[in-house]
Amino acid sequence: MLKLVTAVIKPHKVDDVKEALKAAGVGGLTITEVRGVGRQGGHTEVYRGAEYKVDLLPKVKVEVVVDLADAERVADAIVAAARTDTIGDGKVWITDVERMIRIRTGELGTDAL
Amino acid sequence: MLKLVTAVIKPHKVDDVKEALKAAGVGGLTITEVRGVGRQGGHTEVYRGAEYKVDLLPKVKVEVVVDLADAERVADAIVAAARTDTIGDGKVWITDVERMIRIRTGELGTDAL
Amino acid sequence: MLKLVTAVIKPHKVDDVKEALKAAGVGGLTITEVRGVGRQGGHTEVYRGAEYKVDLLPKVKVEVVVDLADAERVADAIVAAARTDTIGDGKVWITDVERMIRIRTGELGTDAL
Amino acid sequence: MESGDVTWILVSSALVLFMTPGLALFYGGMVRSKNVLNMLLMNVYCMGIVPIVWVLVGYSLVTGEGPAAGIIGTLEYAGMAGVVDPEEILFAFFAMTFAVITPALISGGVADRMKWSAWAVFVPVWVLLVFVPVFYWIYGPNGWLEERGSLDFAGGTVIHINAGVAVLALIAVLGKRRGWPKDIMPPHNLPLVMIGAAILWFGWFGFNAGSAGAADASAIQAFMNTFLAGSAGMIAWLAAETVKGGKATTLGAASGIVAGLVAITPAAGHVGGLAALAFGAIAGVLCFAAISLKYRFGYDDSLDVVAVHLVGGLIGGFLIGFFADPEAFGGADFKAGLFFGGGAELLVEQVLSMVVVMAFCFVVTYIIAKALDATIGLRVSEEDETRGLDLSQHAETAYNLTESGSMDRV
Amino acid sequence: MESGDVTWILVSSALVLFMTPGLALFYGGMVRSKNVLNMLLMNVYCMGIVPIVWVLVGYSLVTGEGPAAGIIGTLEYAGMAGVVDPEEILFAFFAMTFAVITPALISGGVADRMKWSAWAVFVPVWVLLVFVPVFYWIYGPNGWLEERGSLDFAGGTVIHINAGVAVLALIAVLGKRRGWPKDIMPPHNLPLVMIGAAILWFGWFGFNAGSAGAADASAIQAFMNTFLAGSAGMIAWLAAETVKGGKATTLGAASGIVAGLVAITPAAGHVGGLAALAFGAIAGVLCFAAISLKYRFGYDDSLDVVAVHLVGGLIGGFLIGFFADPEAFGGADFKAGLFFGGGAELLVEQVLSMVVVMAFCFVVTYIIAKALDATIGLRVSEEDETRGLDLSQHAETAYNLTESGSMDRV
Amino acid sequence: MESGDVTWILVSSALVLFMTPGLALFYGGMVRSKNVLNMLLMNVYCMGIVPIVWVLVGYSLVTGEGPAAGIIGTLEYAGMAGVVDPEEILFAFFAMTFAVITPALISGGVADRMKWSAWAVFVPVWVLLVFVPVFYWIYGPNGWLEERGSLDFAGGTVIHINAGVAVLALIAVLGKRRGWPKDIMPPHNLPLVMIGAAILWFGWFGFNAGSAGAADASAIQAFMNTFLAGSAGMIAWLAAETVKGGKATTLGAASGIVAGLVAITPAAGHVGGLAALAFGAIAGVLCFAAISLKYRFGYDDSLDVVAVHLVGGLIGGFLIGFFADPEAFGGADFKAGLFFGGGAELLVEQVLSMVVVMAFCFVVTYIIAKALDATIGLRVSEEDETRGLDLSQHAETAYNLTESGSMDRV
Ligand SMILES: Nc1ncnc2c1ncn2[C@@H]1O[C@H](COP(=O)(O)OP(=O)(O)O)[C@@H](O)[C@H]1O
Ligand SMILES: Nc1ncnc2c1ncn2[C@@H]1O[C@H](COP(=O)(O)OP(=O)(O)O)[C@@H](O)[C@H]1O
Ligand SMILES: Nc1ncnc2c1ncn2[C@@H]1O[C@H](COP(=O)(O)OP(=O)(O)O)[C@@H](O)[C@H]1O
Repeated sequence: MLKLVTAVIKPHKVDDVKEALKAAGVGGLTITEVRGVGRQGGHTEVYRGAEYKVDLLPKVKVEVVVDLADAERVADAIVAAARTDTIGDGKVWITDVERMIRIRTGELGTDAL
Repeated sequence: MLKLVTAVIKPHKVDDVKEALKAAGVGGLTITEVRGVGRQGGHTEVYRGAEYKVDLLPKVKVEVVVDLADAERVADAIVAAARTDTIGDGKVWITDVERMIRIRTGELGTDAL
Repeated sequence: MLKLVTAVIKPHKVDDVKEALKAAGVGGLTITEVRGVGRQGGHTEVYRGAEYKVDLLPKVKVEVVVDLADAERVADAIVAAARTDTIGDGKVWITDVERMIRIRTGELGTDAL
Repeated sequence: MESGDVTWILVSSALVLFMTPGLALFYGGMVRSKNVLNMLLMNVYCMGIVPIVWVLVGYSLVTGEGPAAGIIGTLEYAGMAGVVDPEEILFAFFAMTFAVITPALISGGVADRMKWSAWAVFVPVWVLLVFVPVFYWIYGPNGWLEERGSLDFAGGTVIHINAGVAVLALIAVLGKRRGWPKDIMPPHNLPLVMIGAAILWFGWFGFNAGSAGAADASAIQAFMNTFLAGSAGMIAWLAAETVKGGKATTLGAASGIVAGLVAITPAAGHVGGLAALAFGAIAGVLCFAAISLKYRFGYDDSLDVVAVHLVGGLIGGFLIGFFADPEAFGGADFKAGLFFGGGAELLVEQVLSMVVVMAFCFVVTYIIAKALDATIGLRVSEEDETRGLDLSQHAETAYNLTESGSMDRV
Repeated sequence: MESGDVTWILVSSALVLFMTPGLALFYGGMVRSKNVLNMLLMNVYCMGIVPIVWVLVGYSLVTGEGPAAGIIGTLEYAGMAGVVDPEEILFAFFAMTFAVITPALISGGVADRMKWSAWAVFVPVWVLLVFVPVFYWIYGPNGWLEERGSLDFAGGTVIHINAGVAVLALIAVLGKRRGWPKDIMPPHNLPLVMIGAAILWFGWFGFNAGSAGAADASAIQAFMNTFLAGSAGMIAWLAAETVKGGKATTLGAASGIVAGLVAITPAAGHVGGLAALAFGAIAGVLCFAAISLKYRFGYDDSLDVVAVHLVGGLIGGFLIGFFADPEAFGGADFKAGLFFGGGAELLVEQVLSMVVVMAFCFVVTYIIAKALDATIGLRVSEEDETRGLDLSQHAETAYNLTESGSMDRV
Repeated sequence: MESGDVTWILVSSALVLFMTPGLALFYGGMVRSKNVLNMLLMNVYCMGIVPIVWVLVGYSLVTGEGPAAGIIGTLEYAGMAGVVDPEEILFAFFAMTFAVITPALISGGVADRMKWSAWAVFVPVWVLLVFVPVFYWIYGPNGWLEERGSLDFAGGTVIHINAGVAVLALIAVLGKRRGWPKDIMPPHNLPLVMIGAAILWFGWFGFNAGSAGAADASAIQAFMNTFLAGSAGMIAWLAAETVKGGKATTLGAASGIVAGLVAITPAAGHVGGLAALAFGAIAGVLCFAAISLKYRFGYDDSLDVVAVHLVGGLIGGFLIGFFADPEAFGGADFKAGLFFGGGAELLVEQVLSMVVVMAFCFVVTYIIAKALDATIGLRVSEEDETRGLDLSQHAETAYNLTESGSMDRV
């Protein structure tokens, strides 16, 4: 059984998280540019002299499929690396993955990681 | 136990869905620019006098992690807000989330939302 | 019960995968531009005479929600279509989906696909 | 004409022609990304259709002297028949570049919702029915407004006020964009706006200093003024928005440049350098303030053509009544303004001239708009507006920045 | 030479030089985003290497009169030795700007698959072996084609036909892009295409009207014609595609402008304004139609250099045989066309001149291409083509629009 | 002055003004996408504030002859008082365009971290305290450096060396960007860089050849040299990076062009065409090599203004000592260089002149920077730097390419 660890982090923390994952022995990951709403509350921009609030702040989603046994350790590693102690640092969550295939070889499960 | 509600909606409905979620008491969400294929069927463009079909239409994916108890209500709120009654309105689906951590504080589960 | 089949593939294989899914009877899918780190190892760029490595390579994530019964067949179809036998071909994984709603009609489950 | 003067008009013509694509980028960067191509094409199209209309009939109508002398020309030179003097050809195309950019200016006001087919018809019709007569009144042989003594060095009234009023008339028929004013519709590409503004300023040297008709003292002063008014407009706008909102913006800088340039246009060869600074500074502040008018009065002038070109043009035309200074130009042959011992006479003529043009332009443009609306329809469907005009009107997408396309031939 | 004429040639040279980056953007916007930098660099590189080749040997070869008089010059002025007369220097660099843009035009046909190293060698070799002789035949002292009486005002044959044929020869060796014609490869950045087209048109005034060699009547007419042919080309292309596909497109407008400008190039100072409209309109329709030839005959001319520059050039060269009108230029010293009482003589010379250049260019370019293919290789590997030429040839990425980079020094 | 000469200076002024937005794009494309608007505005702002400063006091200070003759002018012509001769006005604004671009050049060195308010104050202060005196010493009436016999045709020392040294002084106070040199910060938009470089080259023809002051032999040679040095700079840089890193890059081509143009600037009308090739080639290689200095010495010159403008300017100023050739200009009135029989005298003056300007500029700029830092603060906060200057300084986002905005009025 495998787990998918998903993290939504601040964009400038991508490199730190990547390093932390490498250190934790994770060999692969997938990232997506996303935008998030939360407590952080957006920033103000100006258009033609009028102020407006942009709610959706740039974030990055990191997805890593890992072995069941590693999931918590990996999640903690991400948390440690992504933390800046300021609002908007993001979330990490874990979900079940039933089956994983490496496209190139057809390998399955942990072998596919 | 938490749930992840994922919705694929029309891009111009993002604001409505955001408002609906706020009204439903959801404090955070993450959105992604995606493109979708479905019954909607794509649009036609022209290049050098030749027509071609672009299958992948712009959509937005909304992801919200919520408490187990709220999942259906939240999904219904999204459905209500994203609906235009025209083809291509999109989908909402719900999956299990095992563990959720707030990066900033390390809070877990519902506290991390 | 439904399944979400997620695939991370090479960008230029999107059309092939789309065709394969159509052939497999899948009517809808959602794709996202993502970037991936893995064994493939990145490429080198030059800035001001200095070389540097870009780790995050462009990939495309394909997500398809399918009926429980079809999940493996669909995953295999993606694997077959996305394969180029070169490193970096990507992964396919399967997760559970609890509930699925078509926004336009409110149809549920398999009917919503 | 000396070869140096010919060269200056050749160069100025090229510069003014270059302004229209500059305007296309200036406007194109300001709309949302789903409408940028439509915006570009609305402008560039003017470079295609207007010259054809101009050589076939327009030029003749602003040139020939006939029964309605002072009001409108004749068809004597239609198709440039008999226009063989090189100098005449030279000024025919210099004027043509102004005819090109004037309808292009209008496009910014109607952005994001006008049918392409309606625009395609509107441009030549408007040039013939509005631009050509107004041009004649002010620059034609014995044009009646100029004869009375009003001044318009390079087209403040003919071009900027005219275009601005046309926007008001068109949008009175067209209506607001869906979502306006609730939704914010910020520029999709500000570097493009800045490229456009830069090309506009660059070209404006030809526009204003070329209007001297030679590389002479008047051209030199007009050149200097074009420089200073753009500078002062930018700084004044940046200052105004810093005071109001706390931030100096890129869009503000670009808009301030244009506001200052619009204001100096009618006066470029009639006032001195310090006056040019004043024109620019006043326009920078007032045009910025004028943006709020559309919210007050509820008209949706998408890219603020009214606030910048109409208001800026009015400011320039009005200030001439105060600052016109024939002495500074060696006692040149025009009326002096209030500040230079000329009394209120010039001011009265300026106001009259602008009011006449505004009234005429509004009425005729409104009729054209109504006629188009009743026939081919002025506005795209709701669905087409939501999908964006690039797709719905031109079946194109502006940017394809990622590799995964998924396209099939049909 | 009067200072006004000198100024005009200075300005024209700057304008023509500016066309090459304009072309780079025009082409660069049309390719997919993974190949845009390669496209830009292929063009800009011509601005670097060609002037060096030109002052070292090229200029001498198109100037000196030696044993092969009428066919090719000598090395007498190599390195600009003895070229001290300012006017000679002036025309040396005006001509140089044409030598720069001609190979740049070729790049659009071979886009997306040619090795950078092969291009780097191809450009100087082609300029010396193809451009220089053809230039000599038409503009050199007693060039044999010009002596026979054919007309090429600003380089329709020397530049556009020449570049178009070179594309055919190169791609005969290079082959098609992977996926063509099955895959659609639409432009990645249409605003960039439009900026490029605008700069091209702006620069073309220098190209055509500068070719008059002075700020005289001929320059004025050429300027007017450059305006009108671009306009008519745009409108005709938009009309043709509206009729065919139902939509007027941005890419169509940009292409139509260029088609009209190409067609008027050889005739700019030889025909009147209405003829210029005809040149533009005919080219707009026929070049649009000519796009389909590549599908019919299965050659992959990536950005339609053949349809626009070769076909457009042929149209212009051919129509001169009908429309050339010495009377309109005060009885200037060139043959009249069929429509102006000149008989078929001029037409025959036009056809001959174009056929000779096409044959020569095709053969020599093909030999160069074969030689390069056999030595350094003409085409990138399959993998490099898939990754894109920006990464594989230049180790760069055009756009980095998001913040999350993840880069490590090596 | 003939009308042709007037036209040439008008055109040149427009071209030089156009260089500043060109520079804005050149720099703007090179920074990360979160800082592009700030970069554009830092440059464009110079087009706004400097002309105002110039006509109010700057021009007077570089013109009037007073007690400190040879060192600095007077306030006699403040506000252009008494400047009524058109030719004087003409040269007043031609010089003004140089005053505009010089501080703009500095912006590239301090990119990504300087407070907007500090920049807004810095520019006018620096122009008055540094640019104006240096300009006077070299181009003012009896400027002492020029009187001694050093040469600076179009501003190698006054503009490029001056700006480069100012960067060193400013960043000595400002410090490095967060993450530098560990993080790689590659250009966010290379096509924008290329558009900018193209506009710079185009404008540089006015910069250099306009500095001849007329459309004469000197202008023609300067034009040719501007062409050739840019070409050679590009090819040399591409060659150097190919040898070093194996790849020819777009950024390299753009930088090489600028390096070559900087180097030829002081010499444009003093050397022949082959020398111009040498200037360009030497600058292309050495400026490329000079990039590594910042890593060696640990100063963060964001966009390599020092390597290109300071080093390029020094190369040009130095090589004049060898290549200056009065004979090639009909025995023009300037000292010959070492290679043309002039002894070391000129070389000594060149070095002296450059050293004096560098020392003066560094000291005064450093004092200004310290004063600003102590008052309004020179640098943005850490958080503002991370969010990007576009948002933190201007409350704008450069690109909004997708449709899903989610914005609320406040
Ligand atoms: N319930 C949620 N579901 C999905 N994503 C969320 C949720 N809450 C927050 N996020 C994501 O996490 C980001 C940070 O959350 P925020 O509440 O601003 O700060 P913090 O995590 O520090 O409390 C948001 O921008 C959003 O992308
Ligand atoms: N089986 C599926 N799996 C994942 N996403 C889907 C699936 N079916 C549809 N979608 C997404 O939903 C969007 C809308 O679907 P479509 O069938 O066009 O319209 P509707 O939802 O109104 O029936 C698609 O563009 C796609 O992004
Ligand atoms: N553990 C993982 N979790 C999530 N995504 C992964 C994981 N491993 C690899 N990927 C994704 O798959 C892509 C291909 O993986 P890679 O190891 O490079 O090649 P291959 O799949 O051929 O072994 C990566 O770029 C990344 O996007």
